[in-house]
Amino acid sequence: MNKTVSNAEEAIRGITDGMTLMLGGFGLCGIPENCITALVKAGTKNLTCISNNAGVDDFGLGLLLQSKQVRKMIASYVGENAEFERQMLSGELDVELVPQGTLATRCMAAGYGMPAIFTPAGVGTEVAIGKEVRNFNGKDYLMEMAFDADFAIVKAWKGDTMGNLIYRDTARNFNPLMAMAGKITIAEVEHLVEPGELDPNHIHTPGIYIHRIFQGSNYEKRIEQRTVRKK
Amino acid sequence: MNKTVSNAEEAIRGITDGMTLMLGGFGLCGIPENCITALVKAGTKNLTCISNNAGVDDFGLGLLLQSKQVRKMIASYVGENAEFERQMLSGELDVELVPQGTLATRCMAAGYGMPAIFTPAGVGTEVAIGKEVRNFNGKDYLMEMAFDADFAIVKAWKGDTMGNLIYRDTARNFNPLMAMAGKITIAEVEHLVEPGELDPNHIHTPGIYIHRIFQGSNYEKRIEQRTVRKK
Amino acid sequence: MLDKIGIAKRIAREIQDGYYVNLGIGIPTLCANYIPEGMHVVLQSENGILGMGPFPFEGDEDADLINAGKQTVTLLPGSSLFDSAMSFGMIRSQKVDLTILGAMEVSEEGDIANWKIPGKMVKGMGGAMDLVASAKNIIVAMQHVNKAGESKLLPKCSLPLTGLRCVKRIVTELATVDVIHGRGFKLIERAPGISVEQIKNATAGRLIIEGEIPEMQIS
Amino acid sequence: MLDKIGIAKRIAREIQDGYYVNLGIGIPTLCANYIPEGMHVVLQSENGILGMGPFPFEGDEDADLINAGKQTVTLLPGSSLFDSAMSFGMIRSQKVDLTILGAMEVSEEGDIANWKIPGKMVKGMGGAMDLVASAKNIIVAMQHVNKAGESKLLPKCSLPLTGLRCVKRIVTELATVDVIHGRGFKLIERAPGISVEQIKNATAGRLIIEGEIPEMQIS
Repeated sequence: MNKTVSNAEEAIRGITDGMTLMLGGFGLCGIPENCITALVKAGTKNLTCISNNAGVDDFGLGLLLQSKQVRKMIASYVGENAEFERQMLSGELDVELVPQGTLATRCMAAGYGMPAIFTPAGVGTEVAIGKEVRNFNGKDYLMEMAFDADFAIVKAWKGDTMGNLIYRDTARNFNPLMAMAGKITIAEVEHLVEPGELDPNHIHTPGIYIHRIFQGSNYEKRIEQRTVRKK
Repeated sequence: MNKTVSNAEEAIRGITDGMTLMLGGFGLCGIPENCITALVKAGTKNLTCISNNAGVDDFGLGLLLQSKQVRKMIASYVGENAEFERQMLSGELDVELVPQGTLATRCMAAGYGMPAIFTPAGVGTEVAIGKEVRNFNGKDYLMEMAFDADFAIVKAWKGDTMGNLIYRDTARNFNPLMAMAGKITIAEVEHLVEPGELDPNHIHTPGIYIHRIFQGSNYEKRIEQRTVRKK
Repeated sequence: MLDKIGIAKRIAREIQDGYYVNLGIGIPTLCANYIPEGMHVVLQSENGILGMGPFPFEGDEDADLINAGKQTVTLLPGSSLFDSAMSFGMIRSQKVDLTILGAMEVSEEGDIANWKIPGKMVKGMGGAMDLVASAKNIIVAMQHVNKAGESKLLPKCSLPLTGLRCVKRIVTELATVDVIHGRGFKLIERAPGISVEQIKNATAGRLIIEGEIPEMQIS
Repeated sequence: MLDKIGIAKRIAREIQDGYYVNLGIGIPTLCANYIPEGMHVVLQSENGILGMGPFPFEGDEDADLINAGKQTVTLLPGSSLFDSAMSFGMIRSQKVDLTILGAMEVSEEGDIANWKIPGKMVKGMGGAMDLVASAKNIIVAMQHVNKAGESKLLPKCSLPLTGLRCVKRIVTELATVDVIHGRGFKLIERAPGISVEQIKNATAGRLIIEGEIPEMQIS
């Protein structure tokens, strides 16, 4: 049950033009840096990317936008990216904005084999257009569908060769949800260890969800807003 | 934000006749032993209990059945209990059998603020009677409603005074789900520690879900099926 | 004719390297003992384990570590523990490759009844309805006929159903049989020493016999 | 007239001991600085933190530990970390006691618009729609009038909505106002030095003035 592949290039094999990808991360925190670089190198086109954000101009998902590999972006917030704005306004890029909790829960629904979920987020707004509204106990909810992704690409802190993953701090975010949701899930980790080295009580993502795993390299882990106080 | 109470008697205060309780545990594993004892002592009547099992005759939820405090039992499997059988056949006890995954997911739905979920479990069986069936992508699903419990009572291995919980091995089971689902949630733990002693990355149940916590005592932790192999 | 161990051995041949497998109580549990050496298989227990190991050595039993049959078990390296929602989540999303369980009756359509006998004390379905509704590959381990000598492979189930059109393959003391939707039970193999005639007589549902039926290979 | 810090100070008075609080970006974030000493409050950040602490000391920044505004933060003792589904799960199930956020417009009915201006680049709603649809107690921190001098407290919102009938209270540089469903904005307090007349002139929606309107107490 060894799921190790040697690097990002090998991990992304099978991702072809027009596929739908989920990419973990919140802002630039907990993003699969190595796989994004490999995707840029591979040049795969017309991708639909599901990710909470769209990176910045020169890092994260922004790199895939720069190289015009993304046809459609499904995200909750895309504010930090000038190239994104240009492509969206020119019509090169389709954008579907989804409330953040809805985005997370639609990933979870896919991983949990639930075809749809109900959420009050977006009721009475343009997000509700074309969606079924249903009242439970006097409150309106939207029915939102589970996502359907060909590949999910996640980043964890530690992983073992059987695919068990542990995330660190807020780099967890969407990663465990997307890990469960991909038809094929790729995990890149900072530390790859042998089975038995991780405490089974502390595993965030059981290996059953992971198809390929590798230890990434040269993590930049860029900080978007460096806020500090004086000692 | 100290949620500590001194013992089980204090923890169950406010549980009154006719209320709906969720009780964590799978079989006799991970059950809130101290609170069950306190409920027997309190003599609260006409309870509706949501729990995966109903204990055995002389332990676990079986104790509440012996003292005839339970009016209705919602469970997935109730096989190990003669008094249960007697009360059910005599009509003293209402029983609602729910598939185990549906039970778990209806708890989670309550904790996640989702009024209903879809599951294929029970389609075409007597479990489906009176329920909405809905087809997604060619497969039928039942719509099952989130539970609504006045109190949830869970058992964890470690907890801090702010209510953060860590479970041990398969004593986790339904506990984290029910912890999220109670209007008021009581946690009994084997080890109560100060905030900061538990690694925030390893918390299974964040303290926001917990209203009262105490360190239990005299845990029996009975084994239902002692299966071993020879050295 | 196969005994329980024989059935377990035959079913174990269905397990492939790299499979995640959920084993029901009874004969299915025995299958774990006959997974070929060198094959890496991960057992799921729906109360919240991936990577379940054998029973503990005497004295090592731990009340906090049991399987879905409430038996004390152990963990293997690479195991993980999780709550019941995630456990059934991975079952519903078909991450478990193979589910092996017992049955009281199976119909020609692959319907299964294994949880309730009218007039008898109902113990509950536990996780069975979730498993049969979602699993992508379900193999049933059961006796071909019940104690009264009646076939358990039927045109339609007479007992309350656990799930619809879900069983793919059945292994009994007499035969291996596949469910072909819209057609019936297709005879795949005879148990050692069993004739096609004997299987025919023990099968109330429509039995499809095409060509020579080989005898099972059991190590 | 209050400055941003004044608004934050006034809103901080709404926070009670034992509250779990979600603070939006901007003025709401400032509220954390004015929680009274000795009061124990836990801050939620919807990217997956309970128990968020202040910014790290210089040199202690950690790329793996940010808040929903993507700023580097710290953890306090008793904190916990979780994924985005659980984070919005606790928001939807109303475990968060108080949500404080900014707005572009609020209507008499408590509708809020704070995510999109037609004709301008849309950045997305982030978690705002989830928060306003679920939170049991929402306080809005905003300016009473926009830069063009137009009131942001309206009979109906003109901008695309973020959520319906959700805002309970609004604190601006001029006043504290409550939303009374079916009636309008009820004036609760005047900012120091501000007259009822000034507030009336700055409020396009229906303003309910009952009795003497006290001046805000701000420490």
